[in-house]
Amino acid sequence: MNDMTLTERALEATEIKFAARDVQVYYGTSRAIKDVNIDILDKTVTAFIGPSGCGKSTFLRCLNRMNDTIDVCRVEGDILLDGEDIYDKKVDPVQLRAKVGMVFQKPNPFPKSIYDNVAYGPKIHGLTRNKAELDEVVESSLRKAALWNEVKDRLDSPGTGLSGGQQQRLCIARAVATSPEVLLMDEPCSALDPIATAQVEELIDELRGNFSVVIVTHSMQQAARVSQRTAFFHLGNLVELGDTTQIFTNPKDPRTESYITGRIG
Amino acid sequence: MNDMTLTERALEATEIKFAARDVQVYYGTSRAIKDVNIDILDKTVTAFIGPSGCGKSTFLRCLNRMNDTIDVCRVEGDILLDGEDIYDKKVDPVQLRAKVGMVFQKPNPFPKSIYDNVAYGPKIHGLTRNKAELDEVVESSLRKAALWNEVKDRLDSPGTGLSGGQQQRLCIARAVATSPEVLLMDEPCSALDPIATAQVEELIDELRGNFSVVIVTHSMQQAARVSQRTAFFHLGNLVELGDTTQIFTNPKDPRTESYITGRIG
Amino acid sequence: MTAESTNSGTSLYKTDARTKRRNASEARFRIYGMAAVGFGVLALIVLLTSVLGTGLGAFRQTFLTMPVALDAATLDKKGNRDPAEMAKVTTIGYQKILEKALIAELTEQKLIPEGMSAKDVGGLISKEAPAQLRNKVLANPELVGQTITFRALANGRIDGYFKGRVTMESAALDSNVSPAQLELADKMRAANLLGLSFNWGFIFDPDASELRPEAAGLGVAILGSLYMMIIVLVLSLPLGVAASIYLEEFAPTNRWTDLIEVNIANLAAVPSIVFGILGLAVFINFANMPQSSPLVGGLVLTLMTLPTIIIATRAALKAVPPSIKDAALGVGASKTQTVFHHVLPLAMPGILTGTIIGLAQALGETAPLLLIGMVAFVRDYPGAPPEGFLDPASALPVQVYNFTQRADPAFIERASGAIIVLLVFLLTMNILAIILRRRFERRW
Amino acid sequence: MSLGILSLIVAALAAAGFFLGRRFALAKVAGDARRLHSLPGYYGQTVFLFTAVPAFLVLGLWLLIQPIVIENRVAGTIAPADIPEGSSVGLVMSDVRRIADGIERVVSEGRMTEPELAAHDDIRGELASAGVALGNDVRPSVVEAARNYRDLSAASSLAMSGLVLALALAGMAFALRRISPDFRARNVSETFVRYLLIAASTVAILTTVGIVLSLVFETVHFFRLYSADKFFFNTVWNPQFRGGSDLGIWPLLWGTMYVSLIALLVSVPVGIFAAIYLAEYASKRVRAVAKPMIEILAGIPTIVYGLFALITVGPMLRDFFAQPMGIGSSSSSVMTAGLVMGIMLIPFVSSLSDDIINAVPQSLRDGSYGLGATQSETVKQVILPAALPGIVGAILLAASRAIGETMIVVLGAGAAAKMSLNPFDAMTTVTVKIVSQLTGDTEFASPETLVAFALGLTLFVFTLGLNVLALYIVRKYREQYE
Amino acid sequence: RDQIQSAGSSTVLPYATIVAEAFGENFDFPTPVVESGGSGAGRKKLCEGVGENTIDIANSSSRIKQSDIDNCAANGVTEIMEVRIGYDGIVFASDINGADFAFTPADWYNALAAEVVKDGALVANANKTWADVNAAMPAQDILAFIPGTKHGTREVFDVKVLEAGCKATGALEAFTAAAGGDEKEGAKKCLNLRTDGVSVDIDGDYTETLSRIDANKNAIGVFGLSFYQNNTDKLKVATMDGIVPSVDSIASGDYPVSRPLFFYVKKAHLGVIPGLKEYIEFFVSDDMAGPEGPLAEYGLVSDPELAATQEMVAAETPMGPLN
Ligand SMILES: Nc1ncnc2c1ncn2[C@@H]1O[C@H](COP(=O)(O)OP(=O)(O)OP(=O)(O)O)[C@@H](O)[C@H]1O
Ligand SMILES: Nc1ncnc2c1ncn2[C@@H]1O[C@H](COP(=O)(O)OP(=O)(O)OP(=O)(O)O)[C@@H](O)[C@H]1O
Ligand SMILES: [Mg+2]
Ligand SMILES: [Mg+2]
Repeated sequence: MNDMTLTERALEATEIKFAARDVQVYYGTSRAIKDVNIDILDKTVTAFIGPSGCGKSTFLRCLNRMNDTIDVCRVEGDILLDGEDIYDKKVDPVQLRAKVGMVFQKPNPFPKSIYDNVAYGPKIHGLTRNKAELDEVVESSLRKAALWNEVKDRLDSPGTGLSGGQQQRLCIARAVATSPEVLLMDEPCSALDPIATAQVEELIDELRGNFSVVIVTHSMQQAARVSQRTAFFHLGNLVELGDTTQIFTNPKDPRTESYITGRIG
Repeated sequence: MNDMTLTERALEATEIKFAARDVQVYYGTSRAIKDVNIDILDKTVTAFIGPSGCGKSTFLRCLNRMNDTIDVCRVEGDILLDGEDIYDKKVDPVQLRAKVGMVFQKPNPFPKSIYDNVAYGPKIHGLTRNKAELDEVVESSLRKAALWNEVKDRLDSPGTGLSGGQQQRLCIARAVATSPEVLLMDEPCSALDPIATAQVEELIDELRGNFSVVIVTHSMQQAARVSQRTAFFHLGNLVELGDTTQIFTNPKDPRTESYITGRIG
Repeated sequence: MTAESTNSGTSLYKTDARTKRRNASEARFRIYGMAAVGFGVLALIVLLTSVLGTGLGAFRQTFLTMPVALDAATLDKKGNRDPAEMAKVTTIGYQKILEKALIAELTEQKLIPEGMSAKDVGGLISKEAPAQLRNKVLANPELVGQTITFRALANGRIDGYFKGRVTMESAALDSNVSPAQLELADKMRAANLLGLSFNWGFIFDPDASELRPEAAGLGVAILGSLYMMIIVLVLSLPLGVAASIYLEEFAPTNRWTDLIEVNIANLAAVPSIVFGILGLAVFINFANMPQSSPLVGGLVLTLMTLPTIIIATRAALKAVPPSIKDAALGVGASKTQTVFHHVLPLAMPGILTGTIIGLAQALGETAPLLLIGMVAFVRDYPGAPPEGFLDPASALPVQVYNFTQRADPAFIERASGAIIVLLVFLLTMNILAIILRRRFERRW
Repeated sequence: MSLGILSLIVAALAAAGFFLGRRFALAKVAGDARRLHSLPGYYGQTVFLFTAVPAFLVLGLWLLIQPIVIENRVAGTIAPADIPEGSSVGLVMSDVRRIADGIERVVSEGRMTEPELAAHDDIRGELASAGVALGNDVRPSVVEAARNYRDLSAASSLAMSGLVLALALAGMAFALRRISPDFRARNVSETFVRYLLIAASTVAILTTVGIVLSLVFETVHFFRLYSADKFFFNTVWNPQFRGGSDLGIWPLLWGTMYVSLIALLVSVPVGIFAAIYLAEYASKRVRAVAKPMIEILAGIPTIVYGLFALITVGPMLRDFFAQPMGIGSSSSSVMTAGLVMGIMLIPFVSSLSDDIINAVPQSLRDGSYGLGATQSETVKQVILPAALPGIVGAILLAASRAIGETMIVVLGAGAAAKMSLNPFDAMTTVTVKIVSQLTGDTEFASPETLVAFALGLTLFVFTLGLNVLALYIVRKYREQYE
Repeated sequence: RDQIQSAGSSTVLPYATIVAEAFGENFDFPTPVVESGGSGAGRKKLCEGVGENTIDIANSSSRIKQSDIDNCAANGVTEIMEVRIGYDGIVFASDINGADFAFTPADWYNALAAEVVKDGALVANANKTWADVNAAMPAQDILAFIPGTKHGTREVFDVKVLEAGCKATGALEAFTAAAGGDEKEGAKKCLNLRTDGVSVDIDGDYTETLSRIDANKNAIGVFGLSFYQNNTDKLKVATMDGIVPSVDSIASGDYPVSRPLFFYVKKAHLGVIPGLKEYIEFFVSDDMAGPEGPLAEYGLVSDPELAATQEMVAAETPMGPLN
């Protein structure tokens, strides 16, 4: 029903990056995402909030078709990136994912050196012309992810030998290094201390200048700090989507309100 | 030098659970933990805080000898549990780990059903006499970890098919199910929404009645909420250890202060 | 959602040059993979068709059917039907009876061509037939004096004629068969005296000498291989897995374990015949076990298979992610429990693969058996286990090897037939493993 | 008591011990297993192990030592005068053993008692009728020794039965006594299991020792007949019937390496690509069919491959490659054998690698796809490096098989020992020559036959060197990843 | 153990199996087990000692050697019976559709030897076709599949063909002269074959040679007479010195290339292993090894002195020292 209004808004706003229409996601027979309609704007940070297991990650993974890798997972409905259906036959998921980068919920560094972990994306996309440029990209990405100081002396040691938070930042650096147009971040700061968190939030803010960022977070404060728009998911439904200030100060849906005030889980 | 004073204190306080003396941990040649002396009290929640990569997980893993599994890792110094050196030749690490349970930083469910994940510990420790008791333990553990409602209909589906936060709670349930004397929790709420977090914190509080809990967290608020004592680590050193209120209101060390106020990372 | 809204970057629908290149290389890579699988499957198909093409014939055989008068005067001179007395008449005597019976039958049907000697006519019957008849009569002395309908194997060349191996032209050159005999066979076939039918004997009968390829079967070899595989499976799988578990999960990394590791890798490279030398020295000469027995064969093959299973198992154990082990250790499982409850099930596919490949190799191996006396002509079936493990027996690959060495061209088909049986044996052996492996296969 | 019955009794005792142990443990805590240190099953397990293992161990040791001890004692009773000209105590002893064995049979068949038999004047004939072969006629002193031997054996095996049973019972009692709620049954039985695992891993060492011992004796013999210098440094292999052969190992080693190299050049790329395809690309159904199919390749007897090489591949290579290019006219060549052997080795590489690739955690793939990598890039740069140790193992296994293969080389590459670079030349390998020299018609004690042992030992040392090298390289390379 | 065990030469194997099979059928004893594995290995096994887990009979395509006898004696096997069962003819044959050949040993020597006499001097062999060797023969490329040095057949080929040819062409003389009159050294030189792929050693058996001829139609192979007789539709046999090989021409001694076949019995096992005596008597009986028997039918050249052998077997006479 509110499908109509959302579509209209999409037509008005030229800077819509992602538009999802009636998206359903099934794991086998169970439906994890129900009828989700959402517009994600360009040059904006959108936060997904909601209780654990409500489908945030699932929906996020739809946006760059990472769900393709799960056998039992099935996506219905349309998801448009810049007006183009990303589930179209013609679309190459590889190109899509180059545009839409992702940081996963569980840090998953490659069993390679720290340097190679970060250099991996630029190398496969041919973003640099020579070793010096590559070094530069690696350094700047690690700096952006607030990891450079900790690892600059051991770029050759394996990425799997880092602490949990360091691994998470490594994954952020890895995603940033490919300079995607959209960055999907699934709880990027969950294992980070406040200072590192602040640095990553700074990075997100910086990225917003050119790109669109979608961030899943469990911290209302963080959502309030970094995002311009917030989407609240509950039991697979997109309950409410709106300006962050509005959502946090004046939620329309009673469920949103009770979640924000800490009453439902 | 302050070794003396600490030892004296240990003699006074009867309720010391863990006592660490001059603990050094090396990964190969690099030293990750330097000269740590710490007492962890029984029936208390101790929080470890500190910037990412400072050695919190490393030290935590020393407490139940999970470091034994890392080839390059070497531990020096003494760690006493109830006055007995856990690194003694005579100590069976298995028994130690049954007493000292652990929740890891990255959720690592077994590739088995949810039920089997939780039932595994009670089964190998022979904690239940029959299937009914086991069912009960599984249910109560899942309830304690605030996961029961979400998974009660699919106890037979694989634990690896859960969402990030659900996996984390599953691991908490798994650890709780063996009723350890000490529970080490490495960022147990990092992937949890506020409500689930509150539930886990409640659980921690409940456990404190009988057991000792050590929790690593990046959230000052959480540390303040759940813990009675807080230890601050920095670059492998234990900078300060004290009552939580004291640490947060009146830190002695300037480094602690700057961390808490958000100045160093 | 208009199409012109593509302000940033390129359209997803159009692949850019670099992606095209990458996709092309992706496609190439995929094609290489497909080609590799295709190559393997193709090779298999080629080999199988050639084996099946030549080997299926062995399962059908030409038989003669005729009435045979069992003349009491020749078979039981004393007339007391005492088998011990009757045993004095050798197969040569029975051969004459069969020859006579055939000629009588053919004369009656007016089929014998002009000028064909009795010996030539008798040449149509396999040399195995007299022995069969003799056994039949000795088993049931009351038959003497009666006329029975007897089904006899036809001579291998005659059989070859109906399978296309022998032609009129080749028979003209062949010293063992004449075109006249083939013409006679044709007539007999028309008269329904002779025809092809399924040959159970090939599967159940023992081997036969070079003079009667048509009678050669695989019974003893199948039993021998079965016995050996039981021993190999029972010993090598637990031993191999146990050794791998120790080396991969428990052993400290030091010189001693390095030594064991190199040793195992090196054992895999030891030519199989050297294992035969070892078996001869250790099991037969030192431990005084009997020659040609499936027990010794099984032990030798076990030693030969172990490295394969160990190498595969270790690789599989190594691939189990450490986080799973951590999880188990963290709830207070002992190392042993961790291994047996979590690591081993996850490593199962690799272990089963190693077992499949190791057993396949053991099943098809001849060289080590050469030295322990199993490459032999054995006609008596080994007994039932466990004593049967000590009786002489042959093995399927040995039978293949022997058949390929024999002069009579009829053995070529039998060699391929034996290979078919061996492959069926292998498949039945593997099916359980393959099903199990599919159950254990999963990603985490 | 026969060995079988004795073992059965011990096994039964052990099984009973298991249940008793369990029951005991549970009884100690009034059925509340939670008060036990370990699970009740572990208590049963310790009793089982304490009952069975020492008993069987002693049984085995006794069986090994008994003959030696008895032999020595009996041999001591044989007067030097009783040993015939040109014979030895050992030979007389083997007669003693056979006679003792024969007496046993005759007596057990109930035909005669032992004293009757000893007094019999045709002992040899009597024993022969019982199926015991004797080389010479029997002298009374030997019969006496045999009777002595028999008595000792009987006494000894009685003692053994008693000891073994007593040990089993004692072990059981000991283990049962130790059971208490605090008894660390799990640790005890796990330590036990650990020792069993160690024992299993020493089988490999024992096999190696066995191989070396069974080769070294004849090898020494060979080097007495043929100079080691010529064996190791001569480059001609040309055995002759009447001596004067050239037996240089180099052409054979060269052939071995050449054929194996070609085989690996075929099987490794094909195998790895097949593994990648099966693990990463193929649908479940294709995989379920194709993998077992390719595995059949490992089970086809090598003689089939040999004939395939001889009849199909060899002439084809000759007619389409070698002859048109003018580099050879032989239908058997290293190329032929290598190609066909490569086909045989495909499953060794593909199936094992496939399992390993499949075991690489999905999160790593996700990480790579998430960065916009194509599947092939993911495979090449993330999965293969992660799976490398296992894949190297598979390749080593394939290489090992290539070195050890006989039939394909005989039929595909020929029997000519040659050192040539031309892959279309006929050559041969060490293994082939081991088999052919060992099974040939030359007399056994000649260098032409004994060279097989020297070849075997040299190849053993050679591959050992290669394996050490491989281990070293793998270690060095792997350090980057773990 | 209740069955007879024998091992050894693969040339004797088919004959042994034929006898074993008939023996099993007509006697109340189990069928003997016949292993292959080579004459050398068979004799070695025979000499491993006396007793149940050693074999009773060694089949051999050549006479036992002194070293074997010594080995036997050292292991307590003092009495061995030597039984000659007949002769094995060795024939030269080519593809059935190929040209006809009539050889002499000299032709073979000139075709395969490393050095041949040309115009009175020793030169490296440069003959390409059979016509180069002997103008009477077709101009077909020389390609010969001869038994590998592991085969007993090779020894016969060496002695009866190559050495004879060496002598006939005068090469032996030249070699001996070159070796300073050492005849033995010269004779050894006769056996050096060319290594340019013209002469191919076959380590497998005759079936392999046959398959190779199938793949190389212009090749000539060396076969046993019995093998040839079973494959007369595929092979064309060549004459040697003008004689066509056959059972008769070999028995009469006209055809030069043949050798005796033996088996050796461990006398200590006689009367001990059930049926052993019966088996060896049956083996050499006229019914089996006689000129009309199945062995001859299969291609064994019956021994003209079979009667003496039968007597020897009946009397259980052990062999004397080698002469
Ligand atoms: N397996 C390992 N090998 C080598 N170095 C390691 C390993 N694990 C951790 N380290 C290093 O030891 C230091 C302490 O790591 P640890 O995991 O204890 O940090 P932490 O305090 O838990 O950080 P976080 O909050 O990010 O989880 C870090 O510098 C890390 O890089
Ligand atoms: N691979 C899978 N197979 C089956 N069900 C799955 C799978 N992954 C997720 N689910 C289920 O789908 C639902 C949504 O999961 P999702 O991971 O999207 O949650 P989430 O919102 O990201 O939660 P969290 O905050 O805990 O990460 C959950 O109920 C979960 O159990
Ligand atoms: Mg999630
Ligand atoms: Mg940590």
